Amino acid sequence: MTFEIEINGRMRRASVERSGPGRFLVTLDGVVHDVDASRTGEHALSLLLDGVSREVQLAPNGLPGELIAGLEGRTAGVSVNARRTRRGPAETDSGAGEQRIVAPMPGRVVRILAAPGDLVAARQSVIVVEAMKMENELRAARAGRVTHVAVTPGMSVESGRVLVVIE
Amino acid sequence: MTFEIEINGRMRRASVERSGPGRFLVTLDGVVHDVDASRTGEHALSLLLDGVSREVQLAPNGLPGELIAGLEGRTAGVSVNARRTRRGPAETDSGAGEQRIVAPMPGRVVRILAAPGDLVAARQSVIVVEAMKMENELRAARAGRVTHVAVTPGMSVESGRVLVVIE
Amino acid sequence: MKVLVANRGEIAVRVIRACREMGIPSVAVFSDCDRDARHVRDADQAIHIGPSEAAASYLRIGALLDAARQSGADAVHPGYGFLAENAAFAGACRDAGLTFIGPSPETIATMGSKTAARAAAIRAGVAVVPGLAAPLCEDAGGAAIAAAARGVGYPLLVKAVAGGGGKGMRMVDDESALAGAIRTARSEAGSAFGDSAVYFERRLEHPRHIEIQLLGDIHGTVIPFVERECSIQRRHQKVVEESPSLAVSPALRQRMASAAADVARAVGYTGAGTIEFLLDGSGEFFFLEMNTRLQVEHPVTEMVTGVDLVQWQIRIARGERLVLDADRMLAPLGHAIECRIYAEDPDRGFMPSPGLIRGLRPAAGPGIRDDGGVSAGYTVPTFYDSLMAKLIAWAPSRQQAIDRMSRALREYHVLGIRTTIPFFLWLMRQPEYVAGRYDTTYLDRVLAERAASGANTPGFSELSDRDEEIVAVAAALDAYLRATGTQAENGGPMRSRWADAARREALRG
Amino acid sequence: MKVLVANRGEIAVRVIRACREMGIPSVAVFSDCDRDARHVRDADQAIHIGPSEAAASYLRIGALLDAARQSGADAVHPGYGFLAENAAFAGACRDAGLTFIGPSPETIATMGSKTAARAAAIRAGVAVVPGLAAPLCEDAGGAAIAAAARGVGYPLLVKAVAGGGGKGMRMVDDESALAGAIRTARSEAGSAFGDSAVYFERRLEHPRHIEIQLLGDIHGTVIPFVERECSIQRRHQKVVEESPSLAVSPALRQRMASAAADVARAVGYTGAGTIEFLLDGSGEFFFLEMNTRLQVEHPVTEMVTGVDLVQWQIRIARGERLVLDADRMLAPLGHAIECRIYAEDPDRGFMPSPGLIRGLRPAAGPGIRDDGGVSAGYTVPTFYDSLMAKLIAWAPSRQQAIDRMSRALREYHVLGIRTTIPFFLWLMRQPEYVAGRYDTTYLDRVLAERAASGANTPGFSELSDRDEEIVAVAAALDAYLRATGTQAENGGPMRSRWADAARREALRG
Repeated sequence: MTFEIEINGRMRRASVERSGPGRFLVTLDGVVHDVDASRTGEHALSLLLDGVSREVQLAPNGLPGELIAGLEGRTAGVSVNARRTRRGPAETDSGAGEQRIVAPMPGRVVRILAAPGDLVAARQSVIVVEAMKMENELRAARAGRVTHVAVTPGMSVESGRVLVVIE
Repeated sequence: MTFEIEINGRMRRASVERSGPGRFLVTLDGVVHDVDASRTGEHALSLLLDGVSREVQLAPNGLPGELIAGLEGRTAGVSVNARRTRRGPAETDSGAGEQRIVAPMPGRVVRILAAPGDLVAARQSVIVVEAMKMENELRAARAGRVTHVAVTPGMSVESGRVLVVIE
Repeated sequence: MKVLVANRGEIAVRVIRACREMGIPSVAVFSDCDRDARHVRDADQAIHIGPSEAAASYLRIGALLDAARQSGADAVHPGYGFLAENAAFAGACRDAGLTFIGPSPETIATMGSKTAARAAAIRAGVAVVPGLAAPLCEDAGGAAIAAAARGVGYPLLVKAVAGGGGKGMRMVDDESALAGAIRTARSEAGSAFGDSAVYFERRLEHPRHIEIQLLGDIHGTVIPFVERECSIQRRHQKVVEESPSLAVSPALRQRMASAAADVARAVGYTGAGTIEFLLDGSGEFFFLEMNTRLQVEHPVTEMVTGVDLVQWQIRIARGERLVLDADRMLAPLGHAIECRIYAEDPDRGFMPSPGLIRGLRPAAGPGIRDDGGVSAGYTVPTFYDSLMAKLIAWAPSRQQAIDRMSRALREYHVLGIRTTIPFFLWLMRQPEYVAGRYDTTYLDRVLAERAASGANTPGFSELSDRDEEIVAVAAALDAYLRATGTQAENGGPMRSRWADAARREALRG
Repeated sequence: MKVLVANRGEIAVRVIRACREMGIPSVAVFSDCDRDARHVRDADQAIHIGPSEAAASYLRIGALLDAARQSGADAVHPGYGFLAENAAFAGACRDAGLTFIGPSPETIATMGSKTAARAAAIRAGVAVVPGLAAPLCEDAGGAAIAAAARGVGYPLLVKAVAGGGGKGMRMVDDESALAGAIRTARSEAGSAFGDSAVYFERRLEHPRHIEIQLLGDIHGTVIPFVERECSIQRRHQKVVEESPSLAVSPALRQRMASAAADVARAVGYTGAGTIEFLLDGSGEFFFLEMNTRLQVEHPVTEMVTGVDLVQWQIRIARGERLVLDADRMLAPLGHAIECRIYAEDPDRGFMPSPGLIRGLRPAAGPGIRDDGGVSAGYTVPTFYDSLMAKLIAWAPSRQQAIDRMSRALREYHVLGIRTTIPFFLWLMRQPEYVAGRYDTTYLDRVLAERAASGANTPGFSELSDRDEEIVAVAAALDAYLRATGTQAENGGPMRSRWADAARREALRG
């Protein structure tokens, strides 16, 4: 069985074959790893491979195929077969075309830092949303011109709400 | 919905009626309790009732309707609708009739303290089984005469194996 | 005594633990979204006080007094945040015949005004950060304001008189930015604190934030403790604290502790409180403000002195005398570090990361203390601050405490949401942190540099190629097991070997 | 250095933590049933060494040496139990060029023989429990044996020379029982230790078990520590330990510590070891035996001295010099208590209770240390001892430590199997324990009294009528929710309020 695994922006091809009870041959980018694997929790796997022992946590991130991996205190976003399951055009993406700045969580709009027609640079802050007692500056992923500001200061916004559109 | 609940040998009748979101009227032995209940884990319930807050753990004990309840560091065996689901004649019970002393876990017979024909008193040790580096004395639940010893010292025994029968 | 805990999260759990150890019943309060919160489940009693918005629950004095009345509580512990430094709340408790576990409403009011607190410090003979002695007049003209600013000297800070946590505060480098800074500071202060008064304070160049914990009883005894070093701050919010400070010699400690005790005595302080100082590179220190409550970071003091500050708060409120050895309180044993584990994503600018905690295994073992407020299955709500737990490491030496903290961070599992754990692991490896060469500007500067280098900056998690491979292998196996497998398959090889044992178990009854 | 941890369970996890804090890679070993055990998952590497039976895995010297070779480990930490006091194993490690983290094989062999150890103590000028200086001859006649017994005096103990943990030991009150006791002791000793030699020791009347931890480096320095009180024993097995002991004055501590250090120096001891004494009512103490390894109860010493004994074992093995302040090691700070949480059912005569751990939430917070070896989802196997975790409470005073331990026991959740937690909660309330009025006979006597009163004895859990009602309500609701409900129904009221938030969360991506 073959999977496309994306971690930190790098895509890898992995195929898995069961070789015995709890034993698997995992071929990753052409290299075969002989793995002793055991599920140690709903979202955890213990692996013995290549002379090391590691426990990896893999918890759903809310979208199909998207996981947060945990390994000894560090984390990484992981997508499995994302090309097959990927949703429509990504928001706040770094590709070409329209960028939509969306509220990442429920909160209140504190300040709007750009007006329709403004040119903004990559990583420039365009709006500030307060949530969990923190002010969070949302930034443009890349340079562009603001075409639409959909909210006003003081407004409460739901998660996922489009706040600013940049072309 | 009505249940028979047995805790520490005492049988109680409980009926449950949902009175709102997360609110229940639980009638226990004729007394109505207004309970705010929330499942806080697969085997845990948080209850607010009668002016107290308590978290109760209820984990399966291996048999249908049998639970181990945990409440602030203390435990109790709980049976729910045991009369309906109860298995055949209980072993090592305190009722009348034949007593069968069974191995409560896999182990090794260390010593046999009674021979067929011996009279034994209630709570008298009849056999010693070693498991988990511990010697465990198994006792008669009540007085009687040993009719059968099914094992010999040094034997490995499985959990549930009948070791001694007392009449 | 029966204590209403007028707070939530880890500090409510902390207070409930102290009550339980003292044999005192505790009453939790909760908002809509906190029904399943740990403090509700841990307390002896729990009262619902309103909707999730803090203003409608944890900040509602009437609801809290009602909860006390309803539960028969005769004392109130305010924790930190929410109403902990609200003089009106302390007064309302007093008026309702409840023991407020903290200082008097008058003391809270005095020290809650930054300018009044500075005046109190000056009266006690303690140096304050140079600045205005009184708030700027609402109607002061531009020329008068500019003259006042020149008198203080640039760079300066415009600060809200009622401020805290960096709100209502603006840095000004020269006169051109002064008017705008005053305007925005007033506006922020007005909305955050209901008081738009501001004043000026000189901005010190590379100060350390050093604070002195103290306890005062109602019999006039004030005992100061060894300092806490809190210079690791992000946007004026502490994220890591430790005790003792590498920058404080025993002699300086004595001077700072005496100064702190003098201020506390000058205002007749009772209960637990903290005097915050700025320490400059020359070893001079200046009174910054007083916090008239328990601090988030109180555990580091507890770890190096052995004193339970929360139990002492309660004992002081009961009228007991402080019977601590004052010299021992200034002689730290070993070293303690605290990391505040927030539900925030450090790799996305520390964006809050609320949501369902799918799994939780705090660190434990030698030298580790976990003061947590959440549990597996709990959804971190969006309504309050995102502090999930405080992880504290103690060891004989600072380097060993760092090593122990790193070990503990590696074994701390939080599944389902992002936390600041990867950031702390990174920080514990930074040469500046390891050497103790940092001041309050350190972290913001480093984070700004990382942000400026843009997309090329690796995340704090810094997975090696091999680690990434291992994660990829795990993800592939996870997908394979879920795609092909029954639970049994998922269980791996050992499950089958155990099946027998489990079946045998089932027979035990 | 790379350390093979030749053990399992909590002590393996403890050693792995120490290694990690020191930057030393660790290698776990595991038997069939331990594939998912915590020590396997926590180590940097893990090697399978055989079937579940200890004799085929953790006791197999060849397999352990192979694992060391295979993993490139150059040092071995034996933990306690298994091969920790096996001179042949220590020797085999030395022969294989591995650093054995413990004393020399020769020292282990000497102190492993109770009669040789007693001789060493006598040579060091330390009183031993009155008894025979040499094992009974195999072929001694009845008359000679009886004479020897009369020389020692009744009541006496027949003890295995190679003994430990109460095995191969029999109490004898008078001559009539002597021959039978020798026969059974020899037989038990033969099967347990492969050595049927026995000797006699006077049985002291109401002794306390007091032991002195010590460290010795390879440069000749031996440092003894404040005593541990280990008199709470069930069938000669310690279940609760504390430090310091209420029965030991500072002057007596000095004398016992000096005596212990003298014995250790006399045998050129290196590493961590413990001298066990019996202390009688008059304040006289007698050498009992030496344990040439880390003790289960080492954390109580760590808590009152701040020393990491495991890290010191490793440092000593690396040849480092002990640089501890010897006076401080005899001046305990506060008080520490340890409860050994076993998978045993205290209400069924402490019967082992192996099985699947369905949920686990150890206690945490101020003053609490949890040294655990298991995790949720793990099945406690039937092959080894049933110690799951050690819970240690520290506080400034003994009473506060008891109160803190009780608080921690109440918040410690283990779901699915029975544990000794209810027993400890009961013990912490017993007047004898609270007053410290106990000796090694206390617990067995109380347990025997409870057993004798038969079916009328309530369980250790002592649920009040109200608690029982609450459990009944919970069980009824649990059954109702499972019978009627979807998961959503089970989720209770708040889940629905949260459904929105969760859904919103799902959109974040």
